[in-house]
Amino acid sequence: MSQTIKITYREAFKQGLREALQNDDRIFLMGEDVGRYGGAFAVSKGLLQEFGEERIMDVPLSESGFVGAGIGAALAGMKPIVEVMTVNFGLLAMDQIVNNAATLLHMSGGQLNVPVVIRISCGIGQQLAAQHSHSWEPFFAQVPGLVVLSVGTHEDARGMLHTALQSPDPVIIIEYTSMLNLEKEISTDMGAVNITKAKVIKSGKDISIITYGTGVYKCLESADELAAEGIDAEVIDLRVLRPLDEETFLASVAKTHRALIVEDAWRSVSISSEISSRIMEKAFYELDASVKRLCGVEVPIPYPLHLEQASVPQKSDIVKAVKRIINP
Amino acid sequence: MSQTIKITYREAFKQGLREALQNDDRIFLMGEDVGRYGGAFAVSKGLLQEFGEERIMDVPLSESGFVGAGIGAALAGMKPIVEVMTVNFGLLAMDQIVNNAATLLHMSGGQLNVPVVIRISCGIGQQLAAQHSHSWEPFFAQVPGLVVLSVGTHEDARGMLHTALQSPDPVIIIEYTSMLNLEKEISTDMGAVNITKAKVIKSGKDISIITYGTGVYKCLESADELAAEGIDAEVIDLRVLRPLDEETFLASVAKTHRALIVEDAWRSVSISSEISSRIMEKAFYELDASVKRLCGVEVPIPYPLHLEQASVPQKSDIVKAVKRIINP
Amino acid sequence: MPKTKSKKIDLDAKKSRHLFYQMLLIRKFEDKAAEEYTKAKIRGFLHLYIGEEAVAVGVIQALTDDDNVLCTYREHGHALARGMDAGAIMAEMYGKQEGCSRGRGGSMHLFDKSINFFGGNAIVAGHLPMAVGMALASKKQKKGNITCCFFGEGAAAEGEFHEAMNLAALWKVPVLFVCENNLYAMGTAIRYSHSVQELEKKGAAYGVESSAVNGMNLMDVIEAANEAVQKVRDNGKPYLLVCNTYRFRAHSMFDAELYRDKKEVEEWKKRDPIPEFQEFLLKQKIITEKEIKKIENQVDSEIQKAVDFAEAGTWEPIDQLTEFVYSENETK
Amino acid sequence: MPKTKSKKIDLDAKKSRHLFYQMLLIRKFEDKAAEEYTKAKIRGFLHLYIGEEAVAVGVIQALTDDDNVLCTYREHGHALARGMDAGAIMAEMYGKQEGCSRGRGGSMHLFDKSINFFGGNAIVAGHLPMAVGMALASKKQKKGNITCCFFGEGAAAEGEFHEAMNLAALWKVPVLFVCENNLYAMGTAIRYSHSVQELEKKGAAYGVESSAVNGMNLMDVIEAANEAVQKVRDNGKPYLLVCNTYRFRAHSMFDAELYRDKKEVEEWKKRDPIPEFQEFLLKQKIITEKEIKKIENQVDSEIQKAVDFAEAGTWEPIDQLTEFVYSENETK
Ligand SMILES: Cc1ncc(C[n+]2csc(CCOP(=O)(O)OP(=O)(O)O)c2C)c(N)n1
Ligand SMILES: Cc1ncc(C[n+]2csc(CCOP(=O)(O)OP(=O)(O)O)c2C)c(N)n1
Ligand SMILES: [Mg+2]
Ligand SMILES: [Mg+2]
Repeated sequence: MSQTIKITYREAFKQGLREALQNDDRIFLMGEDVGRYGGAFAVSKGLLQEFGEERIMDVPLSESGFVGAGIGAALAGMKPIVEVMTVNFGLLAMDQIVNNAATLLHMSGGQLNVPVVIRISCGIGQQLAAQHSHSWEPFFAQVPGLVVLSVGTHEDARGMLHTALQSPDPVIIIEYTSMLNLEKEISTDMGAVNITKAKVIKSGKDISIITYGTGVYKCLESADELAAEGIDAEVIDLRVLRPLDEETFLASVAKTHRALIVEDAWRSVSISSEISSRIMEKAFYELDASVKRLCGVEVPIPYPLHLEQASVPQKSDIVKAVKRIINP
Repeated sequence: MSQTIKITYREAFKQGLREALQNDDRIFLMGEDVGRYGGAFAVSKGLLQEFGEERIMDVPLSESGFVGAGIGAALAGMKPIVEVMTVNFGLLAMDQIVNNAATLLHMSGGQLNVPVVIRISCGIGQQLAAQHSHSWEPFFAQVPGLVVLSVGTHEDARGMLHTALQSPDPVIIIEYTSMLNLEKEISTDMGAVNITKAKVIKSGKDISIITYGTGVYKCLESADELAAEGIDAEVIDLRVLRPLDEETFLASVAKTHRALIVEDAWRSVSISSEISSRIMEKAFYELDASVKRLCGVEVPIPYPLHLEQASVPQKSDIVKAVKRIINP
Repeated sequence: MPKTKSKKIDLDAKKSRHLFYQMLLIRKFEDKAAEEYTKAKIRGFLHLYIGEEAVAVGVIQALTDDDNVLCTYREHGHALARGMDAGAIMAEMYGKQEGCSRGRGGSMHLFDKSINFFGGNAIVAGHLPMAVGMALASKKQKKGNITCCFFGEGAAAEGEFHEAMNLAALWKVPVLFVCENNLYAMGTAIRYSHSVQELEKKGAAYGVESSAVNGMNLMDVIEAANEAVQKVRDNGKPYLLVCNTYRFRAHSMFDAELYRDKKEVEEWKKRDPIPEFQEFLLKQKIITEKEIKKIENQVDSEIQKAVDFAEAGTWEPIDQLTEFVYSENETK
Repeated sequence: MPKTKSKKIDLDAKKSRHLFYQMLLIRKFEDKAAEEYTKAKIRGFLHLYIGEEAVAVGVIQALTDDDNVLCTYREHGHALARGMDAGAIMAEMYGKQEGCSRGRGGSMHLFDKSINFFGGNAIVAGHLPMAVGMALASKKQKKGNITCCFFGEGAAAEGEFHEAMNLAALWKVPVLFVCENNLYAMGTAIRYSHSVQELEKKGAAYGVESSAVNGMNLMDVIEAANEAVQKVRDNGKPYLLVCNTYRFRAHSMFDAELYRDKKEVEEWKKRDPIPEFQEFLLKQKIITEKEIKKIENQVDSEIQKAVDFAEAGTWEPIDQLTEFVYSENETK
């Protein structure tokens, strides 16, 4: 019989990591401070002691170097999990990710697989200011050859890594620092997590709220508030930002005829833009109202709390936006 | 009285560069092979001889290093034009561009301007395969703090640099290698080029074709073909990819009630996605048909000509797409 | 551990007292910042410089007002040594618009253009190329000023270090690279981040003159910095000065310090640069116990003033959120 | 110019002939490629290795089949020396699906996993970190093979060089870095790209053993490569071998060669490694004029076969465009 346990988002990742390391000798974790420090955000705390230096490798500050090394190790038969401490530093490794990881299979005419998993912490919410608060999901999602996962729930924090490690292609897993201490219940025998489909987290009939990452719980809570006012919102967690599962959200829009897309990333050229334009192309005649986006304000994220919070959609913004779509 | 001259896209850039160097001592050009080699694409050929080593600086292969140095020189009162040979190598400088150039003004509370101009060659069309054919406009266009210009016409090739150099903020100028030898007529006294507005290149009433870069001449030619069949298309060159001038294309859509967006960049999370979703948000009730996008196929660009050409929209695709929108 | 070598520097009494004052101000200012952090007045990352004060104070005293200074996120000490107002720094860390960066930056992003203080950069090694560019500008403008760039030993593993050193040497530009080797990059000891740990040896790969100094002793740092700055100024060429030091506190307020022994920290604390310099001044009779008390009081009151200033500071209105994205003061 | 030093290597007649055959094959294959380029059979960038043959041939002969090889976009020579089929390479340059990378890659992206040949990488220095990772995998798997990574002197200015050297040294992994110093990076002479031009000196900054060799002389390269490979294999540690050489042709087919003197090129051509090796073999009576003729004919016919194969090759159907983006053979 299925039981549930209470678990933090951080602990869910750690359990996923531990399980992976136990299951397959080819798997190792490398990244800045993943070992002796215990992980910049304590996700891998204790793993060095459990698995030893060969499996939990602290690396110097050299993002291009060690991400490239992870790609090379993957080419040569290992299954590296490379942790890039945060997405902000990920720009330094972008050439390796795009020009090598995402491209080698194609350039080699199908000969070379790059089964590397790259975990990256992402997002706003810790008052870390402009150089430490990027939401780079849109950038990764632009690149053919990458599988891009966004971890919006505790189930996915627990299970996505496992499935990602089965992929013969490079997988980017985007994790959210601001959610690490959040506790939720998950099933103890939830089974393998799918990494090709979006998920209807709450079904509803009045509007589709499409989101991912830090948006998921925010939108769920907003949906609860809306329910109290008689609005039955459907909430979809995209989960896979590339390749996008459009079936799920198009089906939802065909049912609700309205959509709001919510994300923390900057508005222009974002995941939301892509979703909106796909709805435009493929569900235009289903729409009873124009699709709206709630995104990050287009500003390098400021340090003070009040400005930081004003930079991304909050629950009250979501509730307000939904109401405005339903009762214009 | 205004005269016109025939000029290649390459020569137009060179004239713009020469004029800039003549006008302001603070301006210098730095980049890989801009001097002794004559520029990877012969754009700066002869300028070293004319202006000397101090003004035309060959730099070692170190994209992060010399782009960062350009930013530093701009901070300290110079007006550097930094050439990144192609956008493919630009990923190596992305941290400098995003975390420094685009961010310093904000992080410093308005104290630090970064008047650097970064010229980057871009795009497909030379059979250079996956690592040398990127169209990265969408990525730059995501980043607040950058002004991103796309040079789709000879007028802009001649004049955009001049205006860009007046900007107190960092400007990315995206140039297209595949157009270098193309000859067109431009006016000899065309005056200063605006870098805040999109441009209606051809006005029409049946559909708005919105494009930029290599799309501009392609769409103009397609519009000519369509005209022969009685379809009067309006063609808009976005020109400024960030901050987007939405007024121009929204006004066009309000007039034509139909839109097709054309670009070479990969489809997902692209400039087209952004345009389509803005039309969705702000001109939904103007639309007589859903907005369509014609973009690059989502594949690392293959080497052989037939596959390369199949990777981006061709004239025939544009004509076909327009007809399908108008007569579904 | 590196030894203190004997040196010959002329420090007049006034300057000595001022440097002592600066070190003490940095120390106590950061103690206060840590306290305010626990009260949640300051948020985000807070990286303390405690234990490393002799480096910033010793190097920056060698610069002129026209020289440029670039630092990492661990830069309160440098900002104070450069003469930035303590109140403006504290207000910045509070996130108030009276802060040196209008509150936009916080602890990691202190800027003050009026004193040529260019951050406050939080991408490790990201400021090295910029420093080279600033020095290049000086050369082109024939300004005669130099650029001084501080960074940690961890940063020296990044490709940007290599590119910056090569460019600076090739272009012969007046930049002083100051590597603050505090033996750790977060939790990664230098033996895990560098195959060659004597970082001054890296200079030879670029033909950049370099030396190492005991960063725990102010007089040693002053001697080395004066010499290095003079060389950079005279030759217009880069110099790499490695200051071997130690941070007494955690990497940031989020760090449980699992990676090092408490004993190791205690050992290093015995070499605290502040009591050492105080002893030196007393022994040399440059200062009296009474004067020290006076300086302490002065520091305390300056810090109190800074806190008061920060407390009295105001929040930037939310409707100004999109300012400073473009220079025209509006998001286009 | 570097001097040829005397050496002691045992080369049996069969191997000697084979190496001579390889050098000649590379030379004539590339002459043919240039010809096909002018006929527009080959497009995109075409970077010829002519003049540098002794490097690829001399180094690769020291490797075993299990070793990994990574190269730049100037890699026809390495591919042939590694034993890749000339027809598969020519077909690749024609863009035919019978090519080694199914025509997807072209000249810059030759791959053949079956002989552990990992490209054909066109981002300068982008393959250095990958090479370190492959060597790391070998170490973890206790496979005993080594990884050999070729790159130009221009690449050594990139941050990736620094990071890769440091990581390889820190992790003690069996990688041989072969720097092909042909004095130019496109049109940028080494004096404009490196503040220290003796690139072997860079090894010391990482504790990586290194040496330089005259890359115009096959026997010298063989001696140096054998020694370096042996060390890497025995110690499991990185080694930097700098091969000083010269490219006789333009950087690519787009290059007008404005940056160097024709006389300089002519001087270097006097040191052409192929006639030099031929003389050596003749003088040592390892080979006869008649055998040389035979080898030449063999090479000619192999190249003709390659061209025929490429000509007979087929275009990949356009409806397969989106294959190989993801492994499931379809764009998701
Ligand atoms: C490019 C980059 N990678 C990682 C980080 C996260 N990080 C911040 S400080 C730090 C350690 C830096 O160590 P060091 O350069 O020695 O300076 P120290 O903190 O010791 O003064 C790390 C890994 C970052 N800010 N930037
Ligand atoms: C990161 C990057 N920057 C620039 C280029 C353009 N480019 C191609 S080859 C080359 C010169 C490389 O010189 P070197 O490393 O000496 O190799 P060589 O061509 O001489 O063999 C340049 C600048 C590139 N491909 N990648
Ligand atoms: Mg340190
Ligand atoms: Mg070279």
